[in-house]
Formats: sequence, structure tokens, C-alpha cells
Amino acid sequence: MLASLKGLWVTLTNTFKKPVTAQYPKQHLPVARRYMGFPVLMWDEGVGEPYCTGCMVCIRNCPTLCMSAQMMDNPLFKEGKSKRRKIVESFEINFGRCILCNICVEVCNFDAIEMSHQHELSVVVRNGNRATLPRLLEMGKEFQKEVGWKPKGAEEGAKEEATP
Amino acid sequence: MLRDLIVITIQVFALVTALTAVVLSLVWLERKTLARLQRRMGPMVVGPHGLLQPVADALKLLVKEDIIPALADKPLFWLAPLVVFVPSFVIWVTIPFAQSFAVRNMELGLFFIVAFSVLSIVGVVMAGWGSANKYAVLGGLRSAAQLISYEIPIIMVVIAVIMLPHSMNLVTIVEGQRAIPYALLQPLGLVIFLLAGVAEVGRTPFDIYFAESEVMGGPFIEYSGAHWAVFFLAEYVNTFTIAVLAALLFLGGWAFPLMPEATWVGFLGVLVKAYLVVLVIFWFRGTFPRLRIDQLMSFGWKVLIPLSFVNFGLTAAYLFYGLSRWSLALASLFVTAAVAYTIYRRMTWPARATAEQRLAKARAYRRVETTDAR
Amino acid sequence: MLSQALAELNPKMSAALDEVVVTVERDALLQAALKLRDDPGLSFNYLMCLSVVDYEDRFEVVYHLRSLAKAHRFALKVSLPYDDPRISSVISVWPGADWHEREGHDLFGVVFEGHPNLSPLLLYDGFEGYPGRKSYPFNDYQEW
Amino acid sequence: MSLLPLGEKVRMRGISYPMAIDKQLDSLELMINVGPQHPATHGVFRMVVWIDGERIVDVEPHIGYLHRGTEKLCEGEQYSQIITLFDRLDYVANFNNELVVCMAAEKLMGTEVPERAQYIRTILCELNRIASHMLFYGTFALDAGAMTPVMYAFRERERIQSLFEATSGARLMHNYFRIGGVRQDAPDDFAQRITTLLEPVKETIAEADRLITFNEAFLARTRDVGTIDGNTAVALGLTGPSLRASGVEYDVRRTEPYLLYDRLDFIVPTGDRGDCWDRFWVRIREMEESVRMVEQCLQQMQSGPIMAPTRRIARPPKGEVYAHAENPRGDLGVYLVSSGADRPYRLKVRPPSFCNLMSMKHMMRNAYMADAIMILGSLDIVLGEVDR
Repeated sequence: MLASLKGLWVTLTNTFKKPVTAQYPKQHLPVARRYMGFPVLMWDEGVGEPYCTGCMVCIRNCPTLCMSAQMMDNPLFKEGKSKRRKIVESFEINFGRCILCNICVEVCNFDAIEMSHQHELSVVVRNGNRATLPRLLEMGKEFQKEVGWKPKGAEEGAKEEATP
Repeated sequence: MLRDLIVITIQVFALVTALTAVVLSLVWLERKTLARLQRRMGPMVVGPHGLLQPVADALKLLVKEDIIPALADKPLFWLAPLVVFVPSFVIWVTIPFAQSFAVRNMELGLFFIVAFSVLSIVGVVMAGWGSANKYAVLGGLRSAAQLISYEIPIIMVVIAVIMLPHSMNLVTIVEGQRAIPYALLQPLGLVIFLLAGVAEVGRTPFDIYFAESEVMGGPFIEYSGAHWAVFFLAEYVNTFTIAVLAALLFLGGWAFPLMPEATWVGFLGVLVKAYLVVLVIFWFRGTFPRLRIDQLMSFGWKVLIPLSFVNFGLTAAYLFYGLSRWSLALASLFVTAAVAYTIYRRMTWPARATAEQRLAKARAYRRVETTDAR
Repeated sequence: MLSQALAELNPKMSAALDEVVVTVERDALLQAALKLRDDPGLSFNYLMCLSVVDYEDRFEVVYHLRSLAKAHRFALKVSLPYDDPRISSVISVWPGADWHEREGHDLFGVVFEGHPNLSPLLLYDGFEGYPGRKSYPFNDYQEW
Repeated sequence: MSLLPLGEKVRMRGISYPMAIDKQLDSLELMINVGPQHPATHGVFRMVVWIDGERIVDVEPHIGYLHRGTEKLCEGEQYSQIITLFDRLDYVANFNNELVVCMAAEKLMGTEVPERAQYIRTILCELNRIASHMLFYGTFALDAGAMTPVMYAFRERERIQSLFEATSGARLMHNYFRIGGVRQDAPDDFAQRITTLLEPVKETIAEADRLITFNEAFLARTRDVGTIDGNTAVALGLTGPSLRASGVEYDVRRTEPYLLYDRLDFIVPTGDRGDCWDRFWVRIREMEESVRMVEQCLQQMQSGPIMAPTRRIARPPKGEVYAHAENPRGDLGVYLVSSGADRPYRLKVRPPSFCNLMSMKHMMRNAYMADAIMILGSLDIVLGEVDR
């Protein structure tokens, strides 16, 4: 029974240590900088339009076929305000299907789509979480503000800062 | 006559209320204790530090739909919770909390308790059979075997305790411990009583008949709502009974040296001791894995029952030859330690030895490998 | 060594990257398997993987074998005609082939003769068709 | 009461015959469905158990409740997308799974993976092994009835997963390994984080020994339960720690070193009886070895490129390859047939849990009902991998 006494001692010593759990809905643990939440679209502050041109490369590469998009001529290009000839007209991501694999971000040539830190998007309806362009851009702006996002083309070679 | 009836009704009502309050506190205490053992927080939301959580649980259980399986044996299914519940409450009629603080102080109090505590087995087996569920049947059969075998060591230990003050009256037994608690005279008895008591109420490491990972709740698998709540209540009342009995029989109850003899002090003393024993039971639950049914039986029949006879024999020798108290205490302690060491030696020792051997072998193999590579 | 041991069974030897591949006739499979396991020089006692490959004109059953004592491995292949995919079961040689063969039967419809119980393993009872085959439609599932 | 009324024909083990009644004892076999929803089956797995009292007469496992057709799906996905599918096979050892499919494709393409990427992979795989074995340690103790170890084990798992999150961006489904390297370089404080992480892990492993490994009740439950000797284990195709517990020293890291295991100093703990306790003990010791390996890797690791120059869409040449690696659960193999396209022609996974589960029947013969749960737990199956 001596080994059992040892076991009792182990649990007893643990009793007087600090609990390691967090009270979830009240207390949110911080996520890492690289955390891959749901993908969102980025907003180009300088021009005032999304980075996304609706080129569909992410859609072709998505393993679960959770996105769809449409492209249109960019009105700002005609006015000479933007360098983008085409711009996204509509974009939809079904967050219920998305598996957060980061492939869309990797294949994107325009830094237009990023994995946000948003991960608490539960709904009660199947397919009830389809995000359209305005919502995606809204979430994207939030994410940009949260992490101080810059397009990768601008910070080439610059390393990501370490995370808490 | 009528006055007696009213008094008894009030007393019983008070008892039931008090026990329900105790059960609620135990539920909270268990959840918190286990949480702390596991470095969690436990219930924190309902009330300060989750104090009202058991109340919320109880309310939830009462309003929950009570499902009865279509193929269940309905009379058995309905009666089983009551058959488990009533004996566990009836016992309390004779348990004193202070010198003159019991519903009925009986001369054969301990006999009454032991006799009634066996009855709840019937209820568990009824629940197992009546649920029309194979897991429940398995659990019911297990419980019958387990509970009956573990009655014997308890009874033997209780007899050894009775021998010391020559009385079955709990008040007399406690008063007999004014000088020295029986836990110091019979440490072996206390250990056996605790182990067998834990088995009797079916808590880990002896929760075999409703082991969640094997028979998924055993006899109680099909119960829900209020029916299940009754079982739950009975389980906690039984746990508390074992704890209070341990406090009364071994830890000196309300009688401890150098304390005022006021009733409320005694009452508090019993309560504190009982809760400490309960904490130990919860601590066991947080630490040990459970045994298998055949191991449980062989532990009961081959270890606990012989040991309880040894305890009985030691006490008898002490009384017959009029030996000193210290000799009984030391002999009892020695037997306890020897048995504990034997079990350790037989189980853990060989395992440790083989583990060392194997590691040495694996390390030797690695050394050859690395020299070859170079 | 392999070719010697399997000489009378008419093996075809080839190499794929880092391992030896031997193809035998399907009638010779059991014989070859027994020899591979029991020959002290080979002692392929461990069946790592049993895969069925659908080449649309034929099936190939590939046995990846390993010898734990000799620490070598190779692949044994048997080619089966598409319309008659029968092969003898190697469960008597390597009992570990049990579920692999049931899976092959399940998904590809290859019949392993001599297997005691070829009931569906991964699919439910009464599933029609062999979903592992190339001819089984791919994308006609419905989202529910 | 509807417990098999007498005189009725009963279907047992696929055969229909009149009620089996033991003439001497008047006992009959009771058929029990353990699962698909049962706390001890670790997922949607069902075993039909015939018991005589508490003794198991026969057992028939049923799998396939989680069959997603991964192999078929792989034939329709590009190589980069397949990695996401492999994450979901063995969902407690994701990095190890990703590694095998990457290794298969790299072998076929002849890609040389840069050293730093190899180190990162080794570290992550070993950490994932610890995380996976921690889960085993917790759930196995939970099967045995001890409810505390699972909490301690998950505490360490959480620490490891937080590191994974900082490295790959996800706690479980990482999609981090790429054909030819890894997706991103490890964060700057990678080494330092791991060093701080390993201290409590080591402490927890030692705690496991004190708390449960040598506990008398635990030993009683696991010693000489579900024994399987080495030869039978090999014949049945048992792999990984379960095979090594039977005394067969087969570890892919040792016999066919992949990644950087030939540079690391580690031992392969083996058992000798092949019982549940041996399987448990081997896994606990493996955690210790993994900790040592991670420490060695951290010492040797240097900066450098993390991706081999590859094309964006991998197109391995025509051919076939069998790659395998030592997963926490055993030897995971991938047989990849390529037709030169950007999708595999056929991809067969040899999941270790699948092979381990097969031998369950052999171990459970004549065991007790409670032992069945322990045996199943000691095999440490992951149903995502068994059913694919």
C-alpha cells in the first residue's frame, strides 16, 4: 500500500497548487499571432477597397470548396485611383465548411485573404454561417486593427514578432 | 399518543431536512475537492464559488423528465429507489450527534444500524434487474456480490469495537472513548472499517458496480430525473453515515479531552470529524483506480475478513489477559503496517524491478549501437 | 536471394526507388508467401501493408513485407484481371492480413479466397458497389 | 424482463442456433453491445461481447462508423490538400501523420529537405508523440477508474498545443508540413518556449510514475491482463508500443531512421510480457525519450532555409513508393502510386490503430469484462485512423 500512499501524496500536493484552468466565457486566453481563425478579406486603407480581385485562385485550391467569388471591373481603376483593374464583386465563405487549413492564404497572390483570429462563430443552423463580402471585410478590418497587419509584399524579409 | 406522533413527525422531518442539507453540502464539497485535487476550480458560476450549484442540480433533476424503459419491470423499477433510500435514512434514527442528541437512543443501536444497512443491497439488485438493461443486470449482480461480502468485515470490526465498552449503545461507546479514542487502540480496525465502508457505499476504488467506463452506471443506467436523484441522495447519505460512524466508533465522537462538554461543542466536533473522514473518502476517489470484481472479492475475503478476525482476536486477547493499552495499539499498528508492506512487496516491488531491468537492457543496446556507428 | 527462393514460381523482379518489387502469378501466391515467411534467409514474418490498386484494366494487390529479424523489406505484387478479381487469402500465412483483406473486398471487390469472414468492414451491410474503384462516381454525394 | 427468453433461437457469432445453455451450470451467454456510444471505446467503435458471467467468451469488433473514404478523397485532391486530410486521420498525432505523406511525396520526387526544416519536423513530431501519449496516459487511467491523471495529462497537452499554436497557427489541425519543408519558420522564441515547456512535462511524467504506474490497484488491474507474446504479436501485425511491449524491438526510428533520428541518442524501451501494464509502461518511457530527443534537437538546431526549392503544385513523377514512420500509435505507412499528375493515382494508408485493433480479439479471449475495457484502452486506438 506504500505506492498508494505515494499517490495520495501526489494528489495532496497538487491540491495546494494554483488551478490551471480558465473560466472560459468570462476569461479568454490570448491566441498566438499565427493563430489560424476563420479566413477574412483584407481592406486596403490607402485606396479604400479590398485587396481581393476575385481571381478565384483560393477557390480552386480550397480542399472543402467552401468559398465562392465573383469578379468585376474596378470603378476606381477607371478613375485612376487604384492600380487594380478588376475587383471582387461578391465573395462568400461558408464558415461551417471551412477547415482553417491556411491554403487559401498561401496561394493568394495579392495578400487579400488572411486567417483572422476569429474562432468563436458558433451558430445553431447547419450552413448558418455563410459570410458575404461586407461581413468578411468587416472582420478583416477588425483583424487588421488587432494585429497591425501589413501586406506581406511590404514587409518582405521582416520577421513576425514573437508571441506571448 | 398524539403528542408523541407529532414529536416523532417533527423529528423525522428535521432529520430528513438536515440530511438533505448535508447531502447538498457533500455534493459541493466533493466537486470542489476533486477539482482541487486535479488543479481545477470546480463549480464557480452559481453562487459564490458555486455554492448554490447543488441546489441548481437538485432542481434540474426534479424537473427533468423521468424516463421509464418500455421493457422495464415497472414495480421493481419504481420501488428500487425507495428500497435503497429508506434503510439509509432509517439508520439515522439512532445515530447520536451529542450525548443527548438523537431521535432515539437505542441500547442495540449498532445492531440496528448494521441490520438495516444490509437492506439497501436488495434495492440495488432490484434496480439492476428491473431496468431491463444488460449493463444494469451486470451491475446489479456485481453489487450483490460486493455489498454482501463487505458487510462481514464491517460487522467484525464493529464487534471488536463493541467489546471495548461492552455496549451496543452508540452513546456509551463514545463515552468510553473519553480517555483514548479507539482509533489509537485499534488502528487496524479503523483502516478496515474505512476500506470496507468505502466499498459498502461503492465509491472509488470500489465503485465497481456502477463503474462508468465498464457498465456505465450499472444498476442506475436507466434512471433519470427524480428517481435517479433518490439514488443519488441515498449514496451520499450512506457516505455520510460511514463517515459519522467512523467518527463515533473510532475518532471519539463528541468526547475529546480538554474540551468543554457543552452539547453544541460536541455536535460540532462530530460534524468536523465526519467531514474530515468524508474528505479522505473523496481524496481516495481522486487518487485510486478501481479494482476488478474478482480482485475486489479476493481482497475482501482473503485480506479484509481475515484481518478483521485478527483485529477481533487482538482485542479479545487484550481484554482477556488485561494487557496494557499500548500493547494493543502497537500490535494493531504492527499488523496494519505488515499487511500494507506485504501488499506493496507483492505488487509494486516486482514491477519496479522489471522496469529497472528493462531500462538497463535498453540502455545497453543503445550503447552498442552508438559505438558501432562511430 | 529473393530470386533464388522464388525461382520456380516465375517471378518478375523490378525495383521501385528504394525497394525491390517482385511480381508473381496469382496461383503461386500462397506458395511464395509460405516460402518468404519460412525461408531462414528471408523470414518475412511481418506483413506491413496490403493494398489493392485499381489500374482500370487490372487490379494489383501489393504486399509490403518486412523481416523483423533481418531488417529488410520488399514489395510482393500480384496482378489480377479486372473482371475476375479472385486471389487466395494469405491469412493462413500472416494472420494480420485479416482486416486488410476484408477492406480490400469491401472497397474494391477483390475476393480473397479462403478468408473465413469477408463481411463488410468499413461499409455498412448492404452497401452496393465498390467505392474504392476508379469507376465509382466521385463527386455525386449530397450535402445533407 | 427481456433477457433472451428460453427456448428462443439466438443468433450468436453469425450463426443461428437454439439457446446456448450450459447443462451443468444452467448458465447462458449474454451478448452485450459495447459501443458505439460507450465511454470506454474512445470514439464510435462497437464491440459485441459474449460473456458468461464476467468472463468473455467471444468478442466481435465492428468498425467503420467514422469511414470518410479518405483514400478515395486523396485521389481527387492535390498533394497540398492531402495534408489536410492526413491531419484528420489520427487526430491526436497530427504532425506525425502529415510527416508521412510529405515523406512519401518527397521520396518520389527526390526532394532533399533542408536541415532546419528536418529539425523543426523532428521536434514537432516528438512533442506530438508526448502529447499523444499524455492523452493515452490520462484516458487509460480513466478507464481504470482513476479520474485525476486525465486532468494532469491534459494540462501538459495544453502546454504542448499552445506551442503548436504559436508555431503552426492551429492547436490540432496544423497543415504545417509541406512537401519539401515546413510552411513557416519556427517563431523566434521557439527553443526557449520548448525549454520552459519541457520542465513541467518531465515533472508530470515523474508524477505519473508516482501516482499510477506502480500503484497496487493499477498493477492488479493491468499486470498479466491481455497478454500477447512476441511471435503472435508479429503474426497479427501489431505495431508500435503495443508490439514493443511484447518484447519485439521494432521501431522505425531505429531500424530505418528517417528525419534526423540517426543523429539522436535514444533508447527503445521494450516490455517482455506484453500485458496491459507493459504497454502502459512502454509509452510512459517513450515520453521520457521524446523529451530527451527534443532537447538534443534544440541543441543541434541551426538557422537556415526551411523549404526546398519546389514547384508550387507538386507533381511527383510516375512511380510508387511506400513510406512509413513511427507514429505514437505505431508504424504508419503510406503507399503512394503516382501517375505523374498533381493528384495521387492511389494512396493507401496503413494505419497502426487498424492493425492493433485487429489483434484485440486475440487478447480478450478468456478475459474479464472489465479487462476488455483495459485491453482496448491499452491499445490506444484512434478511430479516425482505423476507419479512415
